[in-house]
Amino acid sequence: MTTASLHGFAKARKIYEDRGLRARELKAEGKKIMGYYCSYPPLELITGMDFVPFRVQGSINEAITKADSSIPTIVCPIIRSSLDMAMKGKYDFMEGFVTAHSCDCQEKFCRIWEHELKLPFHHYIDMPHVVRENSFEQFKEKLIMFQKAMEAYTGRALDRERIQQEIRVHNRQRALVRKLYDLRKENPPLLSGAENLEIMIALMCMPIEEGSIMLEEIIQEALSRGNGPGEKDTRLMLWGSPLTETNLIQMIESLNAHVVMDDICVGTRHYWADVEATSDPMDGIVKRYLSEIKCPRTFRESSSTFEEEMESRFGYLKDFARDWHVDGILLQSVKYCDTHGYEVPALKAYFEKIGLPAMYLEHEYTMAAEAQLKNRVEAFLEIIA
Amino acid sequence: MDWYGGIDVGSVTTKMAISRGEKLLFFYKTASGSNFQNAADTVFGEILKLSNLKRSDIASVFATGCGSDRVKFADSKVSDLTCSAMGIHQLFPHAKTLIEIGGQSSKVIRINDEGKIINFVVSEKCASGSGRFLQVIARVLQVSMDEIGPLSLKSKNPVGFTTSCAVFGESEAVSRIAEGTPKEDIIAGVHQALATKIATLADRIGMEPPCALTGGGALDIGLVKRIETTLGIKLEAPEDPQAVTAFGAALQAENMAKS
Amino acid sequence: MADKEKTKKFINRLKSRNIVRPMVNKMYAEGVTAANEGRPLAWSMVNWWEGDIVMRAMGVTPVYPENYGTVCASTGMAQKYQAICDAEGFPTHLCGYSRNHIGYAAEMKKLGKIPPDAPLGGMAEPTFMLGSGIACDTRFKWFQALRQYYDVPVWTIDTPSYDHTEDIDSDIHEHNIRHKVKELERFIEFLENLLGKKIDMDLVEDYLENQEKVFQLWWEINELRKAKPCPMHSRDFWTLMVPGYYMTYDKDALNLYHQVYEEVKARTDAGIGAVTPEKYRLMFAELPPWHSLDFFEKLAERGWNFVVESQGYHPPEPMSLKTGDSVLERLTRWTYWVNVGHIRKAKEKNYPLFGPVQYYYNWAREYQVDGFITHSLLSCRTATFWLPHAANILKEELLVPSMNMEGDIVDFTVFDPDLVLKNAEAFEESMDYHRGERKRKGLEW
Amino acid sequence: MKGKYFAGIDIGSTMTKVIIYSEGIRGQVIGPTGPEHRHLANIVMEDALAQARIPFEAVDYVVATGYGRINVPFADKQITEISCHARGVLHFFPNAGTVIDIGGQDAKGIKIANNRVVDFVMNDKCAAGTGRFLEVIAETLGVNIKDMGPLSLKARNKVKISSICTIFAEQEVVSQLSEGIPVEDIIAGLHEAIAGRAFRMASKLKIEGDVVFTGGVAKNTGMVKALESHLGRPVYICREPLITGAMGAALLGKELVEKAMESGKAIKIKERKLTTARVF
Ligand SMILES: Nc1ncnc2c1ncn2[C@@H]1O[C@H](COP(=O)(O)OP(=O)(O)O)[C@@H](O)[C@H]1O
Ligand SMILES: Nc1ncnc2c1ncn2[C@@H]1O[C@H](COP(=O)(O)OP(=O)(O)O)[C@@H](O)[C@H]1O
Ligand code: SF4
Ligand code: SF4
Ligand code: SF4
Repeated sequence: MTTASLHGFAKARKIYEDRGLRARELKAEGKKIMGYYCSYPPLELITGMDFVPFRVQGSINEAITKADSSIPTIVCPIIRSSLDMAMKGKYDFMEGFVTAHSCDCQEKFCRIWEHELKLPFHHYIDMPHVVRENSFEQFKEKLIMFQKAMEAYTGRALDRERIQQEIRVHNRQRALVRKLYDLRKENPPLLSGAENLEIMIALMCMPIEEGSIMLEEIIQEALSRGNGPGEKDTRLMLWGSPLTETNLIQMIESLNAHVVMDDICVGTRHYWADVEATSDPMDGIVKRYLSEIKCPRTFRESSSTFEEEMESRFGYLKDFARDWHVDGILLQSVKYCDTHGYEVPALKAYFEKIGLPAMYLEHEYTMAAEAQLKNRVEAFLEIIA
Repeated sequence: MDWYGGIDVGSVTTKMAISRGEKLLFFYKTASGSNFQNAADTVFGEILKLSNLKRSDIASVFATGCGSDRVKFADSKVSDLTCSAMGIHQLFPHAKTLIEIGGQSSKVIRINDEGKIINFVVSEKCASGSGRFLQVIARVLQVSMDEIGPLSLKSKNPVGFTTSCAVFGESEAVSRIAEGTPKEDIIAGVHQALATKIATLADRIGMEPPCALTGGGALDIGLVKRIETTLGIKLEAPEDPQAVTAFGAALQAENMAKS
Repeated sequence: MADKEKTKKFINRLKSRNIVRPMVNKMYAEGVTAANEGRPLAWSMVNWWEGDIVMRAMGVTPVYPENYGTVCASTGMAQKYQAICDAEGFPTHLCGYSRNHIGYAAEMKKLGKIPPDAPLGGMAEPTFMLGSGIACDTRFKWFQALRQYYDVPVWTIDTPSYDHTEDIDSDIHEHNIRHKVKELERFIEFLENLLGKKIDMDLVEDYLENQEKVFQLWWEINELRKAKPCPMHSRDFWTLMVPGYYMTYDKDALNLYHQVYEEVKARTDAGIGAVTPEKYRLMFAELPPWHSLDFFEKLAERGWNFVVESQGYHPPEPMSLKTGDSVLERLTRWTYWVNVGHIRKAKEKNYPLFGPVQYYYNWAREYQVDGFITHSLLSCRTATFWLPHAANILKEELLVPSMNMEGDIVDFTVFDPDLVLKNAEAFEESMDYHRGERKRKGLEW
Repeated sequence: MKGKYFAGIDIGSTMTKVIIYSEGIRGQVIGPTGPEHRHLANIVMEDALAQARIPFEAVDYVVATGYGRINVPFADKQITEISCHARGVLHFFPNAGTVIDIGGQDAKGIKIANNRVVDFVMNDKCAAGTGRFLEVIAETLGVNIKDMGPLSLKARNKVKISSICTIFAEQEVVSQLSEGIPVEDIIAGLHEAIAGRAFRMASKLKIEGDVVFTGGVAKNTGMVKALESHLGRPVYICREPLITGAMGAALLGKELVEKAMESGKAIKIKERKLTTARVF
């Protein structure tokens, strides 16, 4: 079956269920697929070179069998799973793969990926950890390197106008995503958290403009359908490491709660910020990716007081919570993620200060633990009630 | 006086082999039970009876396995990994990989043309990666170890275990029985869980066929078949898969005497 | 720590290593004194010298919580501090050093003073904290998290994660150096604002000159270890690395390495090894089990000599600096060279390139090792990440086998010496086998 | 709320507990959960009703908790054991700040402030450190689980249990026995190991206020002592530490009904029929 006849929710569902489906179709049509990891490789440059970006993810349903011979088991399980799936040929439609230095695990795993898979094109984008004037310059230089590498590979040049045009295309999708998120400000929300995640994941596995059309269809459907998610007592926001499946949210929503907002990189982190129009479009891209994406991987200077620092690091979460009428925050992370792990006590303290209940849930990226996780979430909901 | 002994005191079974001219001539095993020393004395006594040999006929005895410290009569202690490799090489000179499933751990060993170890991995310290898991389940299902293999082969729908702990696996099995799940499906589920763990070990080390299987786990046809399908290769098990390590110890005793 | 019983010693330790102990004590005592006298004290991540020298020149005394982690691990205090860190709500899989230090900091905060039972007199409350972008995310997230207890400024000197084929002549290398120089300039600005005084660049240069001499000597010492038998065991390396890591500005460090050099040279000339007989030459990756170092005696008993180890602790290879470089450029080139030096080395020697695991490859050949011992750590992803990959490469390319031992830098309960010893015997067989294979394939050793 | 009856039923992995409450405990039954008993929740309930001398129809509200809570068809509401334990503990010890609960399948810590749960931790993946661990070993040692505590108090040199795995620890214990090490020293060593784990886990909550130890394992005096020595302070134990969960369930049911009555809202209850529970 092809995706051509599918629209809206149904299309998102189909692609969510078979992530490579659209990519394989496109490849058969002669398009080039560029895999990327995380939310940091600038998609504007990738689509500008006529690649279809495809977000590589792990799968909680696949037992890891191959990757353990190349990377240890005490690292991020999502990364282990991603490499494992690649080694088993699940991503064989990709022509290239690009990663950025979002976290150390990514910096390291991409080199192993390169060694093990040897795709025709491979690029790693070095990225500063801090946000200072000279880091912007540094990052810009690295993005230009990335652009040049793609140009050398394809033999085609990417000009300013094209980048500007791509920025508009991506910003349009970002605006649509924000509109989609608005649907969950309602009570009851017009969209479940699980549906939302399904759509986000599907979006990252298909061409941008096609995704925007799908988003428009979905927004229409959601506004007109009568059978959205019903009333529930608690509205939760989810923070943390990426989710590659909807199972966690589904489990939460099988209880008396909605997930109405998120701060994860297959959600708001990926889509929230626009690229500003700048005379050199690369400057806008540099700024967005280095400083506008709110992810704990970035160190923001902290010569102010700790209180002020917390506000500048986490203030946006307070705004999210207010606008989406959130009753509690679920901080979740896969085990072995340092980036998110160090953040937990400070976040808990911050939410305590602003009077929002928060709980930390650490999981091992396996379906097997669901019953225990559910018990914890239930207890948390009782604490909120 | 050119008889040599090897004794392998395992967590579950104590085995003894007698060799001569690098051939496995006699083998005897008994449950290790709670007293390794007694078990060792018993196998030694029994194997002498079996072979019609006197103690003084045995030039030397090498001990191996987790209880080797307790073997008073041993002339030397050797590593069980080395013994297993040596033993299997003598029996199956063509084997390049050895999978050993014992009571306390599972091991995968890569061996060269001379029976020397090229590389090895051992499962982590959790009963869910060893043959003990099967014993625990067999006990709650009230089937004997001899029965579980054939039973497992009958299964059409192996149960997927939601826990990775052997102890909780036990209670999970109990619930399944109460639900009316057939025993064979439960056993096949445990076999599959173990086979997956072993496949990961094998992969980590870069397994190469032909591959031999030893240890008590090799007696379990259900487990053998699951590992075979998971790895996609045929496994060869010697007639007495538990004898291999003890035989390897005897071979080492022979070698030592010769050198 | 786990191993207190008096065992016979099989490693022939260097006499000159005894000079180090008082130096380490001095380092910690200085920190406490500085704080007592109201002079600036920094809690600093290992920054591969660039920040250290700048801080010293500004009159700041740095103390190093990572090193304190090893101290607490070897004195047995780490367990207590880690438990406190867990109680503070930090996940248990985080870096053992950081858990130790966060626990320590929380305890100090609670008591309002240095905990009386703190090893080596403890670390006093800092004026600021210096994080680093080198090596792992932990090393800036950790200090960021610590602001919860000590609301002092945190600065992070960032570093490019070097390109794994980066050559010293390439544009990107020069670009990265320029970026790093800017990072240092910004750090100096930060210090000048914080401390209200100007930096004395002549002093920086003096320190740098001392450092360059330290590097040279310390590097030569390690070169001597290529001799067969190897005259200096990893245990001595781990003791001796402290001054070369934390005190390169100091004349005492230079004196130390002079004496060590003499001793090692004398041994080499006389053909004396650190382990006799030297049956196997081993390479150790990466961070050692600080709590159970005596364990290496048991391996030495079997004739295992550890001849090279812990890349991150080694001094950079000598390099020819660019003429016309400013002091800061020189400084930063050294720091950066630690990462990229081995790539240049491989190119010079016509070795194949293996990116992130190049140094293991180079060393395995140069030190002619028989085996590669990987120490996979429960709590440090950075030092563990490359181990399986490196082991695969060494085995495929150089026919050097490896054995993994599970453990941790701080938590000794995950380390099982008996199991390692049991497997050691089997590993010897593997090493013997590969020796033959290497010969057959025409490798040098 | 005179004359009103509230039932709490706690189906644990090992034990099923029922409380009938009406201005005091009117019925209290503890029965094994065991595989064959799992669908007998209704029978335990019947026993409790008989004790209270009321028909099931007289019960105003039934709350189920524990691992098997979803499998109680006649319960009006399910609440997690975390909330129920905390509520039950507060009933007996109003000053409780921290609860350490070690049951058959898991160990947990609950932190209470202002009469509410504010945080909790639990460990559950591995049987090491749970009541199940003790049961397995008791069986191996041929000692009744009830005697473990008193026996361990006689220990002179508690042994060190090196294996963290229940199954391997069992083997370790067997070989220690065969070496002639006294049973009490072995048991004391086990208690030490489990108490250490529980203490480290509970420390995550920053232990404050009175510490109450609940769950079946709290019946074991040896464990109580071992835990106290880790905590460096006494712990409080209910006369019947098994029932705090069921007690809390009954009380939470009572509060729900009271609240509904205050606000004039109707409260949904199930038909009062003691159907057999589905197994789980
Ligand atoms: N007759 C049998 N049929 C099937 N499996 C068996 C049989 N005997 C032993 N096993 C399996 O072998 C395991 C013990 O293997 P063994 O090699 O004796 O261990 P060890 O060397 O640790 O004593 C048991 O845990 C069980 O799973
Ligand atoms: N009388 C007793 N003495 C000592 N320990 C006991 C006693 N009764 C039960 N236990 C312990 O309590 C555990 C069961 O505790 P419980 O809180 O009922 O668990 P669950 O809620 O999972 O059923 C058993 O595993 C056993 O270790
Ligand atoms: S979950 Fe954490 S460790 Fe994994 S890729 Fe994301 S930031 Fe990195
Ligand atoms: S490299 Fe490892 S030990 Fe060092 S700070 Fe990072 S995580 Fe900790
Ligand atoms: S999970 Fe179970 S089988 Fe594994 S170590 Fe723990 S108790 Fe043992």
